[in-house]
Amino acid sequence: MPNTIHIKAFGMVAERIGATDLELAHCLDSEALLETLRAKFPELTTTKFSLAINKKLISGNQEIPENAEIALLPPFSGG
Amino acid sequence: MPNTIHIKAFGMVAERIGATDLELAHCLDSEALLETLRAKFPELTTTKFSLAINKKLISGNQEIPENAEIALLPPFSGG
Amino acid sequence: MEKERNPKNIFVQGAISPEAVAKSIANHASKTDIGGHSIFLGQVRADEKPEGKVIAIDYTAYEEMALEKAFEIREAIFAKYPLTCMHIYHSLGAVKVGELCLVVFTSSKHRKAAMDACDELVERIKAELPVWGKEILDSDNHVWKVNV
Amino acid sequence: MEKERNPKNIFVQGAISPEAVAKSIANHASKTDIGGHSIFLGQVRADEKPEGKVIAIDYTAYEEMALEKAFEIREAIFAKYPLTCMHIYHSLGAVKVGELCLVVFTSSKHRKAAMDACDELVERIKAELPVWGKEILDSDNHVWKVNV
Repeated sequence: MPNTIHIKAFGMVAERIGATDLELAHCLDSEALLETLRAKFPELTTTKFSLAINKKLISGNQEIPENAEIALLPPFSGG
Repeated sequence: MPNTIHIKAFGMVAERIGATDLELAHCLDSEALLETLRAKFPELTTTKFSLAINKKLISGNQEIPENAEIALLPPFSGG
Repeated sequence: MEKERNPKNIFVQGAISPEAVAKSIANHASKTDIGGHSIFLGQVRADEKPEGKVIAIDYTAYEEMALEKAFEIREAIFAKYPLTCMHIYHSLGAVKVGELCLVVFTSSKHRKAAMDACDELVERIKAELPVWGKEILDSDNHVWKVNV
Repeated sequence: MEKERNPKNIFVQGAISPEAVAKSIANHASKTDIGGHSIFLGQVRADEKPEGKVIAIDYTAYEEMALEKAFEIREAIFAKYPLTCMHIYHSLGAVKVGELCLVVFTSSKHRKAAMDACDELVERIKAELPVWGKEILDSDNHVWKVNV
């Protein structure tokens, strides 16, 4: 599916949206994706998380490549 | 022997003077003791060491109590 | 030498045993240029939360990203400090109170490099690896661990 | 609790085994207020000297004074850092290259106290304990170890 974004959710984010894997229609950039996500999962508006595109944390708005692997990452708490 | 000083030597000092335990006639203070030691063991004039009286390192000249336990301590190298 | 230049797995299933740490120590006896090892061990604490007492932490990770990041951190620390060896082990899944969930192990000729590198590694691992701890409580509730 | 307030022996005859370290780690599993352990291990290095290569270090100490001093250091570190436990082991006699001669082990609720206390303990032990290392060389000579 070329027009699909693959999304992985972790920790508290996965718990709140009730899923660890999602497929969404492609969004041009991370801002658009966040808007889509918040519309679909209102609970995310009160959840702190970062976005990773293809395993790299992003800051600011960033374009989303075709077939990107997106991850929704709540604050890390390893160790 | 009330007029005796008990001396323990360690590490390189013990090696240079060829003994780990000595008895010397009582000296009033540490300066006098060092003079006596250097006269008896000229090799100590070129050996770096500190004095401990009753298991406490001393700095400067210090009186030597009766029956004190004196130790000749080269620079520490534990660990 | 042990300066592996490829991502290596740092994750172990469940708690890390003291015996595994001993084995890792013993493996360094043949490296006779080592003068000091610095080891940090993370242990699961029975914290009291308003919702109950912690009895275990259940760890999950974004494994592929965590391994890439761990490799990046590893390379940076090797470039910064003159280390002989570096080992990182982190638990996944449930680790009970009193058990070990993290091992960071650095070795060098002189102690200072091993100690400083170990400290910096622990800080970076906690701040930068996508790993999450779910604190399981005795009340059947859970809370999400927060690193400070 | 383990905050012993009497001088305790820190000396062990010969090398310290990795298994002894593992046992010490395992003994802390029941202390569920511990969140982090910091361990420093000193290992005998095969240094090249002008007179030959080091094959072992033979340690001697002014034991009574060293134990008094270790106790003083221990008390000062317990007063300075919020530690749960502190353990110090130092070898006496011959320790071969690749073997362990020093273990400093601190535990606390949060990692920072354990790490800082461990670093400071190692520095103070090396600077302040009346212990001497005679480096035995493969040439049948020896040189006296110098701490830097």
